[in-house]
Amino acid sequence: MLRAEGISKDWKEFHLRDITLEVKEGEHFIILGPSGAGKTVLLEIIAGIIEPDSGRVYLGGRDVTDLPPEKRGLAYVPQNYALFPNMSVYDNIAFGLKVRKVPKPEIERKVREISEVLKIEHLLHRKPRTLSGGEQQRVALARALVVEPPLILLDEPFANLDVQTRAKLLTEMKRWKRELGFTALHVTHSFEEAISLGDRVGVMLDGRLVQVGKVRDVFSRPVSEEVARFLGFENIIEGIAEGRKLRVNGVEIELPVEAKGRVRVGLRPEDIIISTEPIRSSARNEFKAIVESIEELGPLVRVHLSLGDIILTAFITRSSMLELGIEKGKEVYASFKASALHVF
Amino acid sequence: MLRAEGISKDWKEFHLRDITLEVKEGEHFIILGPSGAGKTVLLEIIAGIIEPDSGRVYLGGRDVTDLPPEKRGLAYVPQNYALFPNMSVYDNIAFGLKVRKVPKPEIERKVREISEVLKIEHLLHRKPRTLSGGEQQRVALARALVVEPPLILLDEPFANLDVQTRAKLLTEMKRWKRELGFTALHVTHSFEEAISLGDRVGVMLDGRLVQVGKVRDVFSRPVSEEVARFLGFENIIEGIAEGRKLRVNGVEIELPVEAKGRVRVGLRPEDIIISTEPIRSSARNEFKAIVESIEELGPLVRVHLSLGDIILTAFITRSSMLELGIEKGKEVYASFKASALHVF
Amino acid sequence: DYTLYFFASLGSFLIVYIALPLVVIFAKQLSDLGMLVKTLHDPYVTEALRNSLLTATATALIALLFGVPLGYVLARRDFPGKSLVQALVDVPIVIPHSVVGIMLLVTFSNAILDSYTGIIAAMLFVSAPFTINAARDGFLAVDEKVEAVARTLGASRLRVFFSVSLPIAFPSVASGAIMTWARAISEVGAILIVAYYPKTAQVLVMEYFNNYGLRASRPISVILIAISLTIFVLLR
Amino acid sequence: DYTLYFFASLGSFLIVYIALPLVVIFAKQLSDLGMLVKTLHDPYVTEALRNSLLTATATALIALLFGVPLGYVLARRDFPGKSLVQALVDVPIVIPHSVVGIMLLVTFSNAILDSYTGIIAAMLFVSAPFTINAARDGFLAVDEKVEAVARTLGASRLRVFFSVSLPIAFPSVASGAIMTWARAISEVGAILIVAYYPKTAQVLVMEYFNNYGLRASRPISVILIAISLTIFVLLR
Repeated sequence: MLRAEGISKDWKEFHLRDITLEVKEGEHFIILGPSGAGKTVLLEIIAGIIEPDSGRVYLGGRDVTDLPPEKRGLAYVPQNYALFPNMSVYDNIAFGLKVRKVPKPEIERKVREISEVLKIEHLLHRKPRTLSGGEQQRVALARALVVEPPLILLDEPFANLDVQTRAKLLTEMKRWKRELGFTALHVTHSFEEAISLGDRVGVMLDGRLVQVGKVRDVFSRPVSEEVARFLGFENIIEGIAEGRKLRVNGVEIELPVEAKGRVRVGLRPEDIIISTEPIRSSARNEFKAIVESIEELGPLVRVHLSLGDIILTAFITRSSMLELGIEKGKEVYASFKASALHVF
Repeated sequence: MLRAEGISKDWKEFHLRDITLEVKEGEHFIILGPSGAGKTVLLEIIAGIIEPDSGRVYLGGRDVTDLPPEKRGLAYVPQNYALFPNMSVYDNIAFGLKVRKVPKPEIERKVREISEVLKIEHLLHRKPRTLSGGEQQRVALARALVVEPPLILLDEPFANLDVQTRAKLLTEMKRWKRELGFTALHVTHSFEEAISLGDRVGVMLDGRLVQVGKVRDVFSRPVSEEVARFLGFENIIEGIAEGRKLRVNGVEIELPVEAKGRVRVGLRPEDIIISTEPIRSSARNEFKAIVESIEELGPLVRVHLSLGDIILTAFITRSSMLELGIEKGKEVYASFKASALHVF
Repeated sequence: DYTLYFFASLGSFLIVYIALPLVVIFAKQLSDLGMLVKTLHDPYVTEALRNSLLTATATALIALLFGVPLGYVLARRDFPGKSLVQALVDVPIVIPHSVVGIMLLVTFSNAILDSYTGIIAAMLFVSAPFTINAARDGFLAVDEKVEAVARTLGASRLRVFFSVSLPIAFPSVASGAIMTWARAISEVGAILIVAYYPKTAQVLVMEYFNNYGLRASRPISVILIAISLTIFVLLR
Repeated sequence: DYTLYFFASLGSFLIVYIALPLVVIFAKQLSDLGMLVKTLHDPYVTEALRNSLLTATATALIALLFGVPLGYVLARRDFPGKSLVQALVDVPIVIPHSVVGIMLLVTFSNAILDSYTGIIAAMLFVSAPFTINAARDGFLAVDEKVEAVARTLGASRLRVFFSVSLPIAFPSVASGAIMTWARAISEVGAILIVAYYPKTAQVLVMEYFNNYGLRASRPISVILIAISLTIFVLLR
């Protein structure tokens, strides 16, 4: 369906580097990455809005790299939906059909049909600015889908919605996909969208596509340290392994598997338990540590601990912080199970 | 030192309601509340920048309600620091002394002194816009403290700093307090600042000061449901208690203490454990629940669960969400210890 | 707050200085309605008013035709020399009006002397910047994503311009055109040099003043003020 | 992208239309340097230039004195009728220049007729809005927290104005004053009516044109353009 080959682009602060990906007919392909990874730039290159510095875009086998957006026939739903503020919802949806010179009764029929599927029949006479975020998103999707594009490009389609609307639209999106059977390339920073919608996922970091695969595969087997970090292994510890022991600057850590030589292990901050008294338990790695700094993230607190030369990041809840009286300089115990370690 | 009596004010979207508080000589008093609670408006009323609709402000026993700011002699450090962009750091700090017609050599001496304490001697010739956030904060404090005010008003002094700078300045603030011995009224939304700096804390919600006391007392004994919610008890369940059982719409919850009649209990989202299989354990309340919606908060995920008519909010980490495959509509088990319940 | 009151009283001098002449001229004319009626029946006056309205309108239309595309290009594209072009657009505001007339005559000589073309040439030079700048600001405020989406839906850039960009920027473009119209009809100095004939109302005011004195020129002034203020209120 | 090229070629008409007369008048004068030198020694011309520069400068100073406090009040206070005041400030832009002269004469009659006062009165009416609006925008951009902090440190509002607000807003106020100066020296229509004498350079351009033709008025024009463009470049 879509094939992008070796796309590179420097654009403002974004730098895409040699991106190659393929989206198959009927697939929902998710590009997952933090904001600033260059996801939107990639979508706009595929849509034809931005020209790549190098690389080719193929659509159904045809090289479309040099075609302007209006000749590609892809549908694009940007993050802010970009509805036409000067037109009614009906005219927004009908726009692509009018441009294609579809006869009027046919336009009328198609707009009605898609509006029924997306449940926006009652909004057709309204102006976009009077719509809620969720309604705008539905209209933007209708406008894109009504022209029956071979591929629809979705840029963070759920990012501007409140929790309830988001949850509802995520579920409905699955139904629409069944009913309308479109192919989608969907970029997002949300793990939730990747899990609920993605057939395959590509992890994009710093302008490079670093891992592509089935959603669960990617999450359980990150190919590199940076993917692991992105997926939540904030602590990467490097040391010399010998059997089930890892030695790091005099500290000895128990590993879940046998290893030998220089290895790196990943550890999620939420798998570290902080206590003021040592917890005696044979199954745990336990170390004395000093609180270096504290960072409040809403209900969660990120605590940076120093174990000699090793700096560990741990999450605790704000209430635990209060109860344990954790503040900068305090001595605490940090413990984690050997099984929480991920050896690369 | 400072007494505010029955302050009320409607100002833009903020509504202060009958606020009474007292700050004692040498005390560091923290007003803790979410953004939008009206904390800044209260500070500006005390500083004399905004007039209250009703209520009086006393400073050292003298009624200053009708005095303009320049006659009150308080020092104010707003959240953005508000350094004078047209003056050097030296002139910024010297401003209050020049206005007071302090002789030049005396000004010079005092500016040097305070700059030494705050470690900004090397910045004195610089313009404010060339300073980092942490440096700006120090200059703003120096400018306020150099006039030796009876009381210094601090508005979210650490909110615009990065984690490292913040941690460093928090520690230094304690030293400055010891060396300079000032009295401070400090508003913030940060629990961390309240714990590390506050002698006493007042919780401000929706324009009202709802609880005042020593920091640890307030955190461990919230006086009302709304304070409890603010302090992290997101789940408040109402039911009929009988001994150690609480009955809520047919669901039976085990309580940590005996109670009778209609009671409400609070439960922190992080104390709810979600699992896909039941965890057999006599010490826990365990219920089947349906996932209603999911809200990603960075590394943490807030999950809304329905247990029949009861909606519970639970926190799990993003990695647990991935591992358990939690998505909207999934059936899971929610469990929590009786001891995690706080009976009001 | 004494400082603010002091400032307000200083500032009110200018407010009064602007408002007073407006009030006085209307008030004096009210006590001399006969002259106003007479003036409205003076064929010289009606002819001159017609000339003023026609030339100002023609100027605004020409400014729209060329200024709107220019504003669009300035809003959408970076090119070498862009800042020079931007500066050039604002130059007419600072050049003395009589000098504008001389410049135009030196450049176009008899092609514009004493003709409608000349009046419009003078008006266009001093007033086109309003349309260009307003159009540019209007197009800058149009979300480029909206244009991009319209193109992915199959519309060419020209079609997107007419069906999306221009309708969205319309209020800004329209207010720029009205300002151009108002600035055009307010011009005297350049027109005096380039085209004393055909007579425009703003030049006729001066001629009546020179030939018949203040009382004769006042009614035409009142009519022109009324027209200008109506346009101004429309604009707000 | 053909549409943009098409738009650019349409738009370049206006750019050329503004740039061409500037280039042509300088080019023609270069081939007639003798006349330029002669003009610079013409006592009428130097006297008129002196008058123009002096009156425009006086106008800018008066506009500063009254316009800056007004701008501050408009930026800091809400009061009933504020929007009317704001509108009034912009009215002079839309009134025909000859009509401005008539209005001022009707209101102040002999007090301003044919005097320096009259020139300044006409200039002030048409150019004060630039200072007022620029000062208002400048003060709006001054963080009120900064003023509030200065007051808590013991400074009165007046002292805060002079030691904090005005220095911060200075670039904006200064550019407003320069625009006022440029607009003042560009005025012709109103001055022709209110004060033909004492002769200003922009009026002299017109007189030389009427009496001696284009060649005689061109050198003064070139000098005035040079002054205006210098000011304009300073402003950017």
